[in-house]
Amino acid sequence: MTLPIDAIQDGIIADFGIFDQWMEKYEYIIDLGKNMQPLDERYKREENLVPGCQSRVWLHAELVDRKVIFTADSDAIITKGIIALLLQTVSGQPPEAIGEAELYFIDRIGLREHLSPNRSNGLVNMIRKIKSVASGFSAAG
Amino acid sequence: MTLPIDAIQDGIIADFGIFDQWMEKYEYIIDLGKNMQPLDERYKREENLVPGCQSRVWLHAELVDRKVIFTADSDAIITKGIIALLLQTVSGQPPEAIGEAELYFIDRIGLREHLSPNRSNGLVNMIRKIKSVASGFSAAG
Amino acid sequence: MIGTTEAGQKENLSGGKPFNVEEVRQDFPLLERQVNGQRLVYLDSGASSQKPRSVIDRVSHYYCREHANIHRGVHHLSQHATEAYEGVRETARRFLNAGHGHEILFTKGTTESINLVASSFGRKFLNPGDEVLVSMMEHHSNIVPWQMICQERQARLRVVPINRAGELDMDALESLLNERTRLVSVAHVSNALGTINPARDITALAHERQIPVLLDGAQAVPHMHVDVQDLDVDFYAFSAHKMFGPTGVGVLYGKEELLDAMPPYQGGGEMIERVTFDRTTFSTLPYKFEAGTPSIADGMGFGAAMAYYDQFDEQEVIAHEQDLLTYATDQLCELDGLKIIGTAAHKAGVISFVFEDVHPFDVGTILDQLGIAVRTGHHCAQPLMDFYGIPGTVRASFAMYNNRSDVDALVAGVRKAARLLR
Amino acid sequence: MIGTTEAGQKENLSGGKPFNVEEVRQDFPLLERQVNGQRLVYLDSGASSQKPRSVIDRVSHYYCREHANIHRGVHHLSQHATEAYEGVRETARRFLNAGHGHEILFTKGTTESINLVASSFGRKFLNPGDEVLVSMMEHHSNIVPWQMICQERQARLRVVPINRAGELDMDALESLLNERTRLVSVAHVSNALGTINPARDITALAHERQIPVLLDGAQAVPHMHVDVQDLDVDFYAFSAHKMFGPTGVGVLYGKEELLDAMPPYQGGGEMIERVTFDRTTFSTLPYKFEAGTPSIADGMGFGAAMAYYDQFDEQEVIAHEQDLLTYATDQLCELDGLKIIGTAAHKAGVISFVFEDVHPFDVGTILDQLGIAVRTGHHCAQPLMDFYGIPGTVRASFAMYNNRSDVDALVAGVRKAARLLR
Ligand SMILES: Cc1ncc(COP(=O)(O)O)c(C=O)c1O
Ligand SMILES: Cc1ncc(COP(=O)(O)O)c(C=O)c1O
Repeated sequence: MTLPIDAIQDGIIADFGIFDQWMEKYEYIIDLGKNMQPLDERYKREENLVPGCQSRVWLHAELVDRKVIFTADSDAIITKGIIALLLQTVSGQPPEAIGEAELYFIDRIGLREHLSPNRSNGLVNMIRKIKSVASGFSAAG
Repeated sequence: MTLPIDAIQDGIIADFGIFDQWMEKYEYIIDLGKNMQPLDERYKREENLVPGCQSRVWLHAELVDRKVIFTADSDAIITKGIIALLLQTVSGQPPEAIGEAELYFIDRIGLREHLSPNRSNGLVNMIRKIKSVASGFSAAG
Repeated sequence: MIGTTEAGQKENLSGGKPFNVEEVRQDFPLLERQVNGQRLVYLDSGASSQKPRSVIDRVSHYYCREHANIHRGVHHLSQHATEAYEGVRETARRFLNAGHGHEILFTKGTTESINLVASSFGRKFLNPGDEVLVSMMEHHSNIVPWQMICQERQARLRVVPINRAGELDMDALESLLNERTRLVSVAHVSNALGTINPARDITALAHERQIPVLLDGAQAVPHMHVDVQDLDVDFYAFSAHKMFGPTGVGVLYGKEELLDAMPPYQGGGEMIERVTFDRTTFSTLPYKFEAGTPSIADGMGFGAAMAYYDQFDEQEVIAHEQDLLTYATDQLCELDGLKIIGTAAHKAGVISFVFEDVHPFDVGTILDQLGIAVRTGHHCAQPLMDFYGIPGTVRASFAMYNNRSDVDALVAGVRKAARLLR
Repeated sequence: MIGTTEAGQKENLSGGKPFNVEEVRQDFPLLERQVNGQRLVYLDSGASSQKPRSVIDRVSHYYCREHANIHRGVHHLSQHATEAYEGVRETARRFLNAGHGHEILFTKGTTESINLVASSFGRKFLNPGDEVLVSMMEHHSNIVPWQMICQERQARLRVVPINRAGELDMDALESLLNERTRLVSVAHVSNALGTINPARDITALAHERQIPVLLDGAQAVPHMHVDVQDLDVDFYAFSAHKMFGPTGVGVLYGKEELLDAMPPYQGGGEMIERVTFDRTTFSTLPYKFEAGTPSIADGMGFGAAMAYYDQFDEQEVIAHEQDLLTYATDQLCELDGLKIIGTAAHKAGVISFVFEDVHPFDVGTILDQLGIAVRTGHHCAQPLMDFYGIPGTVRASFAMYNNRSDVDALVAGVRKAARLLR
């Protein structure tokens, strides 16, 4: 059974609470990135690319048992680590829950700068894409 | 016999020395404008128009006895008064003298603002035209 | 941050701070100046307004503490500057009550905004024989771009006539609208006459025929509340420098579907998605139309200017300006030989006048000696001057910081000038 | 005043004030900042430089004491502002050693300068089958405008190749010049590589065939003495904000005879001689190309920026920057897995590098946490990145206010980033 999105977010926030130095935080994110399951090469397609990222980011989604299973990859390791956190939160959730979720944890764990409208950073577009994929699934289902 | 240009300029500067208020100065200039001989209508031709003035300014020149005789007009009375001063200085002078003259009196009598590169003001173009007419005559003669 | 930049209805922006002109004057450092040994009486805000200290300080603070190039940098300064700059876009969206933030394009000013539409809309939608409609009272910035594109596209520029009071002939406007008309582009408020044109009637008439409308709002935005959704206007152009903001920045509002259909205007560093020598794809709105490093600091100051304007109860500001206009008009009318040019029923910000047998330039020169700054000449509206058969006017233009003593000085100055010049 | 704006030879502008980097740093308020709790190490001047206090103060002072719209007002403030603004044009003329003041056009920046030439020169001189030559190392601002106009005019954009060091292939350039070539447009200094291109050789080759040359000087002007007459270049474009001046203003230098032959670019309030609905005639240079109210305040700050730059002995500034470049290059080269992109024999201002198996974005993120501002990504030069087969680089760019401790911090930071990321 998957926890609700907000419970997962709160868990992540608690995890990050133990870091009092940015270095430790980034080391952790980098580790998450390194340990993330690689995305199957056949999903690294044009239409899975998230636009506007400085690094390339692919996001693939499937609906299994009314849950959205996300897999993703990036050629930048920090981006990949943050994506890992994102997928922890939303992958395996019902599309409606994803559509409604407010992803506050990113700000709260001190990664607010990654949400800047600065287009060099694709996290905002990543979240948009997650939401739009989810709403596509809920409309279809 | 006409005085040299600089002597005339110095005379004008001395004349203006007696005004200690801008009002008196402008009254005098306005009077000069009002009393200026009107330009013969047939000289109010397109090619005699000085470009770039907010008021219209016509300048007509003839070479008589190796002297340049200028006549001019404007529909703005202050412009006309200043032109009257200008013509006192250069009209009746040999073209070479006009070409070489530095017309410092305008600045010295406190009309510097009329020489601003602000294009609403045609005095700069007026002086250019006087110079170019004179150099045309000296090249020809 | 992921800001919600969508809004259905106009939010109430007017801060409701009571308007007090003497307090307002304290905010504008330049008004303390002397000119030619006299107290400055600044009546040339139609050409460009003065700036409150909050705007000036915002620009300095930006350079002292926050400057970096925006949009592509991953470092802190760049991210912060980007957020602040995009925040100004959101402020402008609220200021105009636009539906989306990406319908707000930053330009150099009104002139560039209109050129952008003329060039981009024109190349896409104007074909030989098509027509663009402007009016007799337009500023050159709303004439020449259309002449240039109409010549290039073999289209025709048609002109809505006005009456002697300086009001659009709305019947003529309606009859000029036809199946070849591709765009109507008129001033919201005339810079030379002060006429407030009936914007909503114009968009209604044009939209009945599916014709888009551009409003040149350069002289409207400093004096009234503008709601682009309420006006249902397709394009709206204005300059920050006429509404207490910095020079070098302005806005083009455009409806999303039109902007999306238009090709980019300038090419360069901000407006692309992907560049190869074979094929280049462009960014989405608003970036598609924002090539190159923008006027970042001016943008910050512009944000402060909108905030400054919005703190007051708008009705009080309008009432104050209307009072000045009436007060000045009543007194000027009494002067012998003076004639007001522009006597429309609805006016804002501007009084233009001529004097029998006296050139406007002469009046302006004498007023300047008295420390009174007015504009003289054709006000970049030569066709309008030709219509009235005059070389130009003397124009006094007002902003919220003018008071009745400014008007008194003007009237006394004009009287003195008349005595000297006639 | 009637200024003499003509000049036969370059005047000596270098003020000869001895250059001392620690003193210079005091002039830049932003350099005192902390970022993420660390001393700011600003190595992103290639994107935009910081501003000395004299520039910031000039802008504020202008708004507090001098602001008015320019060029058509008869009143004191307007006259004074006009003189000051035209004075900046004269400063820019001297700065570039242009022959005439009216060969200096004020624009919004490099991007607009290049768009102006592409649009105006292009519509006049480009015909189907004609060619424009750019290089493989161009910034998008010197690619996209040409793609757009070439498409419109059915002309062809051709590309001068470069070698792996990032140097122009001059033989190829020569062989690409032919009787269909109408213009050569290349960077004076590359923003992504730092390469200084042999400008004089390029103009010589092109001029043998009567082909004009545009140099994109955005990255050159902050680092070296530019003399347009000596280079014999036909157009020169740059932005004030990269050379210590405000955002929102830049220059297009153009030779008089070319500018005279070109049609106007934007239409509007400043650039006309006479407007009627039948026929409009345009102003003379430079006004023909300056429609609308310009960025007056930015212009004033730009004047102060040129004055700031010119006070130093230029050779000392160049020597200082070259020292930083060498010092940084030598140390970075020693880092395991690091590869410098751009190893031309002549370089200025920029070091770009990549790391084996590490994305530039990751390096930039870690450096930012350390207070070090660099730029990462494609630097608006995607074709160049494609040439090297990389997604982007990490770019450290220098200005005169950087010192050896900035380089030390960079090297230490990169070392730390590599350790974290690999
Ligand atoms: C009605 C109107 N339109 C356009 C403009 C041009 O504005 P800007 O010079 O700021 O581009 C002005 C400014 O004088 C104006 O009053
Ligand atoms: C070589 C080069 N050309 C053009 C530009 C564009 O300059 P701006 O964004 O100031 O218009 C830049 C700035 O990044 C540049 O480095």
